[in-house]
Amino acid sequence: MTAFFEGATGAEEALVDVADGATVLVGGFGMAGMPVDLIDALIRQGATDLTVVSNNAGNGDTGLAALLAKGRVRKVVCSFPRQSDSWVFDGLYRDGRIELDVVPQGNLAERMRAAGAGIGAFFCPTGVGTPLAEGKETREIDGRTYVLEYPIKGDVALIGAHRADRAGNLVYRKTARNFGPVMATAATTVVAQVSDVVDTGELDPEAVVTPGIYVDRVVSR
Amino acid sequence: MTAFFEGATGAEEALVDVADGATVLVGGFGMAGMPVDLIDALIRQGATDLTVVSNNAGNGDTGLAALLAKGRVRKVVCSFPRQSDSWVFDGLYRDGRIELDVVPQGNLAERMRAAGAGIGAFFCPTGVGTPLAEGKETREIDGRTYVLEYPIKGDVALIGAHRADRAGNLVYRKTARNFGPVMATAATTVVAQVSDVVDTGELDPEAVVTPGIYVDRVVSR
Amino acid sequence: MTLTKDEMAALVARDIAPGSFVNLGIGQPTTVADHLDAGSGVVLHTENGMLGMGPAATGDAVDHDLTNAGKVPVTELPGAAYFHHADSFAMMRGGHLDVCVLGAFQVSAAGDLANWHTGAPDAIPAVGGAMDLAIGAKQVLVMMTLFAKDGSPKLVPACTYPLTGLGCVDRVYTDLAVFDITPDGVRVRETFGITTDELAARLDVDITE
Amino acid sequence: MTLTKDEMAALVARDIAPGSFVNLGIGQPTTVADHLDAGSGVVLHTENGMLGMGPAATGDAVDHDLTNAGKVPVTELPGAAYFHHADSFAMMRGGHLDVCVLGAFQVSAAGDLANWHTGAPDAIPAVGGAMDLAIGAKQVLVMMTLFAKDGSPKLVPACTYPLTGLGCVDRVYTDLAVFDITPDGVRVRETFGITTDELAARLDVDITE
Repeated sequence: MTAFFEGATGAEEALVDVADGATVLVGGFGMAGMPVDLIDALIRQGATDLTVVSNNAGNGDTGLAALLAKGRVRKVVCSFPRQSDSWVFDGLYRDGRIELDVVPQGNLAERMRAAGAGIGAFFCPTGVGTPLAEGKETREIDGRTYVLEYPIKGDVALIGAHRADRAGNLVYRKTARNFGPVMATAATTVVAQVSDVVDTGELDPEAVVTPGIYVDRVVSR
Repeated sequence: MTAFFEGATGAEEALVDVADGATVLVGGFGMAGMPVDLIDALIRQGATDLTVVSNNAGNGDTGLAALLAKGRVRKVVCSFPRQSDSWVFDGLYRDGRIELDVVPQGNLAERMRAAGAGIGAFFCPTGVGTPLAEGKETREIDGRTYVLEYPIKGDVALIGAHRADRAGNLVYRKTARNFGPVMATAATTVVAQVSDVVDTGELDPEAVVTPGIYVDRVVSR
Repeated sequence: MTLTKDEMAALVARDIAPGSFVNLGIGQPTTVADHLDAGSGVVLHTENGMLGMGPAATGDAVDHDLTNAGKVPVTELPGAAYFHHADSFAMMRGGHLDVCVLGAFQVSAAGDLANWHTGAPDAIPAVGGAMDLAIGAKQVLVMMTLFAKDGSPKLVPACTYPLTGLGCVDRVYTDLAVFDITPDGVRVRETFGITTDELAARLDVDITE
Repeated sequence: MTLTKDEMAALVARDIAPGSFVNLGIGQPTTVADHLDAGSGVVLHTENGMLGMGPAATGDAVDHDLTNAGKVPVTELPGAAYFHHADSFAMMRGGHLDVCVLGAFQVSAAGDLANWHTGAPDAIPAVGGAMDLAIGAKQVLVMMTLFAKDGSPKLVPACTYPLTGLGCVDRVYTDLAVFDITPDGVRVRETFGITTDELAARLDVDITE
């Protein structure tokens, strides 16, 4: 059953059990779908030595960038750390104060999907012959070469969605959907930040994107 | 671009290029989502020596059962051929006139998803230690044993959906959704049978289940 | 007194924690739903792509686009969600369901399950979603009579029927007793009209209380 | 006359068949959209989960929940559909896009692509969706200047920069010529203000007409 929380205090309450050393999946593509309130709460909560899995490595000085700036993140797993406003990550990386694992964006998504779907590993054509496949097992199948990729599983997923019902079902808005639905399947504890919560029965069952089974906690503003 | 056809004649026109020996993915779970009009058109169209991939192997004397009864199907790949009203398949099978490849239902879905998603093969925990995994490659990953499963790709997919727009986007109804969206990704040519067609822009972009990119032909009643 | 099928279903229902996400297999396990308290918040999953499945549909509520895994028309509860087959089985395989309840031909002392094929040479094999459920749910409960019609026990040292899954069963509900399959062996939780000693005498499997 | 960037974009747009599903990479390739005929039925895909992407959003149309792969606010066209990242990249990887257009540091005569990393030891690596696009689309078109600022050719016998994908490029649009990468070698389709012989003299790659 999904638990519901409200506001900044609620967000902190929802993250109270995030442990040092945890792997945290953080939704969003740039700022779209980024669960900023949850990241702020995580900063206040204090967990450290985190591995963060997210498409980017923070923008500007808020959200993920602020978490990095506090020195809480040991390692970032992402597809695209380098952006015009990723100065926080850039500085930490150049100072050797943060580890980086660059993963092609589709592999990032598919490896989390595999974690959520109980797939042990999969042969993927992306990155064959490139530095990002170095040292990985490859196999030719039907004349094409594939790289063996393993699941990425989170202890916690922090995602941004548009709306939840009281059963924990989620819908998203436009391209802010991005990694949210995949991350919701791939973590032990899933916390969603939403704009509002409606009564159970008010979301169209045909249009639910993340069923409540995947959602442990919902924080509304 | 998606082509549009209407009625029984339109259905035949939409299937005119199905070749002898083709692998045909047929949607539906029992009768829910079963593209009966398309199967009827395929019967009239005459292609033979087909491999049919579908969850069941026909019910009663219509639809898939009728196609089987005409002797057009060399092999059925399915999870559950044996049903109270699967007498057509049962008879053919006992007479040795049809091949059967039984695949666990989740593997059937995931193997078609893999075909549609460009995955070369995947390690799956389902069926380990059972007769359905005999002779297949296995591997232990993180203490759990997995079987290596390969994609199932179709030449043609025949699926039933609820509604299409003029861009070929599809929505489904309730549990009639089942295999349709997966099969739509896994075949070279995808033909959908729908109840009605609406103008482009009339489907909610958040609720589209099968984007038009996957749909080659739509047949409305 | 041995349990009726209905009493077994009630027993299973009693042990399902409030708020659980549950898949009930085709046949006997389906009847567990009749014993779930509406206020328990238990959410039913059906493999053909739905969470929030309601009771069987009757009369005007019958909609052939809305069926359970047994192809029986069912209803939709508030908070339901539909999804396609790959997503439905990803949910099962990925370990997101709390409980599934399955029928069985045989269960071994190690929790191996045989429930899809009698092994008869003329039987048409049909597995459906049984193998996916067996390895997927966090807790796999089996409902079966303890003895077959010919009197042979169905809780066995090793399955003789073709397997559905290895070491996947957590608990077995039968007409005579409920057993936990544990790493330390088979434990008897409850007996009905029979003592554990009497049971032990009729089984080839070591059981403890 | 050599082509301007805008002329190159127009040339690429001209070669995209009506009704194609197309992904335009970040940067220069994005400008191809400005030259696509609205009546062509070309549908744009953006890796962050959308088909039916419209032009950049301005003024009140800016919605921070609706951006392209470069995080620029865009608009939605009728017939659009949204999907999550795993589905978006399954679409790419599964070969469902007809065309993608990418920038490049280097393309080899065998169609190897280098466009994500300069190989500089102090560069922060960032790949995004480039590797997925390179191997996924049915047709991979590259847009680049033919020579780097230091005068070295970017169409090379073998890439010296770290690779994005092996043998994936089908056609290369440059300011001086358009090249097809074929199993039989590099073919010149068109030149601009230069002859094929002059080009051949400036490249280390064998080219034919």
